[in-house]
Amino acid sequence: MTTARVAEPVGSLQEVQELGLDHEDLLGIYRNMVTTRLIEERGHILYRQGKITGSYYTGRGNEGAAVGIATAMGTHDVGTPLHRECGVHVTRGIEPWRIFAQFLAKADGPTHGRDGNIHLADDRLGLIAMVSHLPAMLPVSVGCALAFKIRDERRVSFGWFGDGSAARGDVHESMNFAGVMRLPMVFCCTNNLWAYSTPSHLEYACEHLADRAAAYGFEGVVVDGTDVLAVYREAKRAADKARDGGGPTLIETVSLRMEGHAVHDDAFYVPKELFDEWAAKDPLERYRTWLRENIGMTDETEDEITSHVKKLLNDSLERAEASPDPDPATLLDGVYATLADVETPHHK
Amino acid sequence: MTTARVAEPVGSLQEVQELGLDHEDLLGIYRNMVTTRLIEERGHILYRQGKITGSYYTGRGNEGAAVGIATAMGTHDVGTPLHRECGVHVTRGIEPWRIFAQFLAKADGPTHGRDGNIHLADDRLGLIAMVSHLPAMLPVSVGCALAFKIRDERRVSFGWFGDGSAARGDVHESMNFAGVMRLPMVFCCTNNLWAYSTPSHLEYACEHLADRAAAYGFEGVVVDGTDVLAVYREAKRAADKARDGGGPTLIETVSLRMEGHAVHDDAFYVPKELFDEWAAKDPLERYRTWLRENIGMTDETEDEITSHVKKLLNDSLERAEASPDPDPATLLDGVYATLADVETPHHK
Amino acid sequence: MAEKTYLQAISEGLRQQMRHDKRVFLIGEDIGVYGGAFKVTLGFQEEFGPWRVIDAPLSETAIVGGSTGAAIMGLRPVAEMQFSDFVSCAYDHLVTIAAKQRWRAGTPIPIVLRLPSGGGFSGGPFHSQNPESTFAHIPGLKVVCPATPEDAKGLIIAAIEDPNPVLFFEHKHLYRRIKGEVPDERYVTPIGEARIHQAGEDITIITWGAMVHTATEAAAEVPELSVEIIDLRTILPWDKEAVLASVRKTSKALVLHEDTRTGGFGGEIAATIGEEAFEHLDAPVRRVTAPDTPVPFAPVLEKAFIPQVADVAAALRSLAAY
Amino acid sequence: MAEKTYLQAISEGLRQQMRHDKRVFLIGEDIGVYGGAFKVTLGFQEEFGPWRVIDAPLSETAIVGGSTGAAIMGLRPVAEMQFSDFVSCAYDHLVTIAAKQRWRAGTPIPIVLRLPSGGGFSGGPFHSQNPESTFAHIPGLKVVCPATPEDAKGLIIAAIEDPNPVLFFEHKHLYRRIKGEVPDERYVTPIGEARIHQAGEDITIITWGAMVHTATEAAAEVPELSVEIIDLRTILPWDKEAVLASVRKTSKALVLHEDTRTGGFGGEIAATIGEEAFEHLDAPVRRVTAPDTPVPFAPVLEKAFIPQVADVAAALRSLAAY
Ligand SMILES: Cc1ncc(C[n+]2csc(CCOP(=O)(O)OP(=O)(O)O)c2C)c(N)n1
Ligand SMILES: Cc1ncc(C[n+]2csc(CCOP(=O)(O)OP(=O)(O)O)c2C)c(N)n1
Ligand SMILES: [Mg+2]
Ligand SMILES: [Mg+2]
Repeated sequence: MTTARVAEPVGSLQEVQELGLDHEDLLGIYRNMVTTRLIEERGHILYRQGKITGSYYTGRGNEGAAVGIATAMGTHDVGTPLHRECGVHVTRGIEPWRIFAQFLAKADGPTHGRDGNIHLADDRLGLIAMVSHLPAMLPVSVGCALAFKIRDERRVSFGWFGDGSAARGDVHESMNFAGVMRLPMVFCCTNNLWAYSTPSHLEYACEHLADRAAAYGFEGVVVDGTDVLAVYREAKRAADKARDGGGPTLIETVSLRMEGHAVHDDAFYVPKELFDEWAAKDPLERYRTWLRENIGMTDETEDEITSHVKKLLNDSLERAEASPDPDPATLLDGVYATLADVETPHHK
Repeated sequence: MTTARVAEPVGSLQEVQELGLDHEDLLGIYRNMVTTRLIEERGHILYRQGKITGSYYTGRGNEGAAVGIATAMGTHDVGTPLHRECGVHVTRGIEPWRIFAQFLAKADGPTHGRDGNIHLADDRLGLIAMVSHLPAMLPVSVGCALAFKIRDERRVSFGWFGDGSAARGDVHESMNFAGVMRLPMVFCCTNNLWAYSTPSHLEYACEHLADRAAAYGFEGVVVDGTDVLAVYREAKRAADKARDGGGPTLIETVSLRMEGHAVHDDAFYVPKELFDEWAAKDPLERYRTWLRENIGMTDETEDEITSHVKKLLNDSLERAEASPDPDPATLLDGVYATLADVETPHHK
Repeated sequence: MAEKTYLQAISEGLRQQMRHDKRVFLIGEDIGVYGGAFKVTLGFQEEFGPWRVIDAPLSETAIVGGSTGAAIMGLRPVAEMQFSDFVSCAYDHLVTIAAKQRWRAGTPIPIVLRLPSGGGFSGGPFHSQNPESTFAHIPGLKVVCPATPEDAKGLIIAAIEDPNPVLFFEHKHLYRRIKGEVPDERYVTPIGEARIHQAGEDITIITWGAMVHTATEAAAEVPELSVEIIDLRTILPWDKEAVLASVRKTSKALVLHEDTRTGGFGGEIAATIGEEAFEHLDAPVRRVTAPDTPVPFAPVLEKAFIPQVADVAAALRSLAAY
Repeated sequence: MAEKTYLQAISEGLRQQMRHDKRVFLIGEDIGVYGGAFKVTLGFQEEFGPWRVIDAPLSETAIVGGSTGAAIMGLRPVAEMQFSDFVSCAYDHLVTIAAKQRWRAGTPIPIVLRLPSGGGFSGGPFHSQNPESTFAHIPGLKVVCPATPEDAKGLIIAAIEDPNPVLFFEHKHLYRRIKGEVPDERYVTPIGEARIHQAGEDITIITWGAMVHTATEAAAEVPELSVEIIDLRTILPWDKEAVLASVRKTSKALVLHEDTRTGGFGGEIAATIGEEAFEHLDAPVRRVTAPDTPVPFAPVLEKAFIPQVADVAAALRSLAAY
């Protein structure tokens, strides 16, 4: 028995306009999705070139869900995106050269070479850098919402977790806590159908993960993660509700992880037909078609966006590569914060 | 929205007979409930006499739920009862002198003075001694069910947790794991309406804790914990289902914790009317009335049982008090097991 | 200045800091209406309201992780574990996020965990532990273990003002047993500075928490020896210089802690003395600790487990005779 | 006898023990169909079926707690944490139940945790840690850290046969890099016995895991010194007698580990040497360890973090000159 609401796809332009998205916004969403896709594709090249050490993860297939939710975040809202949510960082406005600098373990990356991959964030953009332990950031996200509640601020906290990590106790404690205290939280479950090599039926036994919201006294919604506008609509609703004191919502976005778990994994265990099926509804392609059909996006506009993004990424990569390696002499710095450090944008 | 089934009270003798309980069984249940009540009452006296050190906890009000479930356990089933479930130990057949010896920190108690209170078990009776950390025994309980599944045995594992500890991640991981693997588990939630001083609405935000079963793909049932026979019926059904490969069930028994959290706590925070309300449906009294009305239990039988239990407990206490204190020279023994140690009944 | 118990001192420090800094809030199980299992926060919810003294669900991970989030958003959370034993349920959060976020991502995590710890009252294996050594191994955390009412007050305030995650171990057996003069005003006792609890010339005892008092009694039992007692007060960071200075003077050292021996923080201290005061030592550095077992419930066993005055006195005599 | 990698040796030990003892089963994330993140259990599910090689949900607590339950019911679970870093998520379970249940309630918990640990390949702060010191402080657990293929095989079998909870740290950086002769048959390498990796007269290095190889290279860089290298192999229990015997012979000791320094297990070893071989020491016991920071991602930083051959060689020279 499912208790979650299954969200409709987004249809008409009118519906979208009523959601408050104008022409520019719609193109902006497209630009963010393209940027996300291309940043991650560059990462693959860098990895093959031996410039990215360790492992390398992408969110291919999840651009719609990530960008859709991030677009619904208000300026003063905060979030804890994970390893499939590069699109959140992009949408919030991180400069791509900084992501590349992180990938390349450079001194000017957000973590200065101390951490890799998308384990980064810019606190000026309301984001908090993820840890590997999944989904340990979720209670942190709930704590942000708690702060908003305590201070009676109209801000919302967005916390991500995956279909696999949904099995961890942290998710339960987070949702229960937020439900009991009616915190302004949007729980964002990126259900990409696999957890590394583990399929959903070995991870959970309910129909939708969004069904679990009922266990915590709030609403659950399942939405097609390849439908960026439907995701936006649901996230916006949830955020508005949270801002108005209506408590948390759990949004489950469904899409397929279109690559292996990480670069070393060829995903042999995912049936080929599944890849084909989901490739046919690639979020970027789907949205491109929608834009062409609904706002008449031309080849010209499209090319303009793509080449703009490509140029941006070329420049970004150049800048990132020019950044020095971190200085080993700094290794010991900053294990402990000073009083001055708590004067960050986050901490104010 | 509630997804759990709300169990009917038990009515007629016929219903009970169909459940497989004969006259002797019914009186046995009564005896176990009386024994549980009186053991815990003795504990209070011992505490006031300064013979119990540290703290002291009871399950007053929970005798029906504890005895009801334990009565439904099969000989080879196992369980991990907690601090309100003295009735489970009693029903499984632990000798009361051993409980007293434990309370009194004596060498002959099940933990030989190493642990106190009801942190004990007899592995020959299929029980595993609880730890304080709530509800850390639940994953252990699930692991027992996993062993049964692996070995394809028709045995069931019973794991307890409280309304408060339902908030901990361990519960979630346990139920998810058991749901995914369809393990022969009965999850027993002792909802006694308070967690120390914390009322239910600060612990969870769904209607019934049993509603959560739906989030894990199995059935949830709420049952009045003061109705020992209804509890028995539901536990029996759940156990039969689990034994037949039908997977887990979550049973939530509801009753009020009739004393403070522990002996030092006067429970000032529990409204007096609530105590009055639940005192009126005391499980022992309720069952006594049922027995009188349905199987014609006489004053004589009643007295016989009570005086038998009292005598047993007097003797037990004497035996426990005669047990020596543990020898400090043994403190270091048994931190590590030897190969011979794994030849316990549990381990076979 | 008035005489206060250790518990009153902590309570007063918390209250004054909450009045002083509106960002401070408390969260924990049963700390509000009930005033906490030990009544440290009795009356706080009346004064500060339910959103600054939060009765949380039984969720150590959510409490500690949630505190981290609130801290990042600019608040100053003080979370209580009902017993320090239960901090094991928030271990992942502490070592994975709170300890590393500043170094790794530049995000300071100014949270305090209040951790009633220690044995001596038949609390059994799960209500008596001293888990400070475990956390003193984690770079990025601070670990504070006051022994006196005065320090307890000054250090709880310092912990809240510190921009890092601080584990504040309150020894339960000191709560009502130990009294001392405590200044009435708000004040800060610096984290990382040891205190010479008692000056002496012959042997240095390095200890903290309840064992400071055991050391004092033991020293009194061996009046022929002039014993210097260093109360570390904080064990991460710990005041190496104070310890080394004392040992260079006395040439003999005894490390004393209530936690179990193998891998306990006493090893770190003894190793450091051995490494950095090697030439000054006239005897091996001795450790007096609990043995490597869980904490027993029975009073007779607990007495055999927790270092007793007689054990320390014997170690002092043996060191003196070396 | 054939040459095998460290990884192959573990894999072979597991497979032989599973064939030998039907009670043994494996559980972990992605260990079945995928064969494990490092492919240690590749092909196992085909041979033993899905109920002896269980792909578990992402649930470290359920995996470890569940293993405990299954062990109590008579099975012999071997649980894998995908990276040892994630054992933090099962910390409460290990210290609260697995470690204490035998002593407290008489219930042995024969479980094994396989923990791929260690750095050296840019795994970053959460895929490179060496958490063995943390667990070596917990009475009731055993902690095993093999350095060679032969030991890895014999010790994984010993761990499974042991009636106690054993944390088996597999150093990821040895998996495919280190090869050695490994007997083909099933055999047991006893837990708690150190191995003299290299005999010598002048200085003793006490170490384990990947650092055994670093020590060997460092010793080779200082040919003028006769260095004895003790591979502890297991750090709880650790072979104190072997260490003391060596140090009494060489009179100088260097403790080397990849984990961070403060509160690391090196302190325990150095303290014990200082306490029990005091009169034999001609120099302070030195520790070479990682500094007190998380593990960095950038290769240049990681090199500065993990003890390098040159660091160990320098320490040897300085000890020799003392
Ligand atoms: C606590 C923890 N255990 C194990 C891992 C190793 N791991 C990394 S990603 C992953 C699968 C995660 O699945 P899911 O939550 O669905 O996220 P996805 O990667 O599919 O987006 C695993 C097992 C981890 N990061 N954290
Ligand atoms: C992990 C953990 N945190 C805190 C405690 C302290 N504590 C003991 S019982 C209790 C309340 C438990 O409530 P509930 O689960 O409803 O069980 P009840 O005692 O009401 O039967 C608390 C907070 C504990 N035992 N374990
Ligand atoms: Mg997934
Ligand atoms: Mg309760």
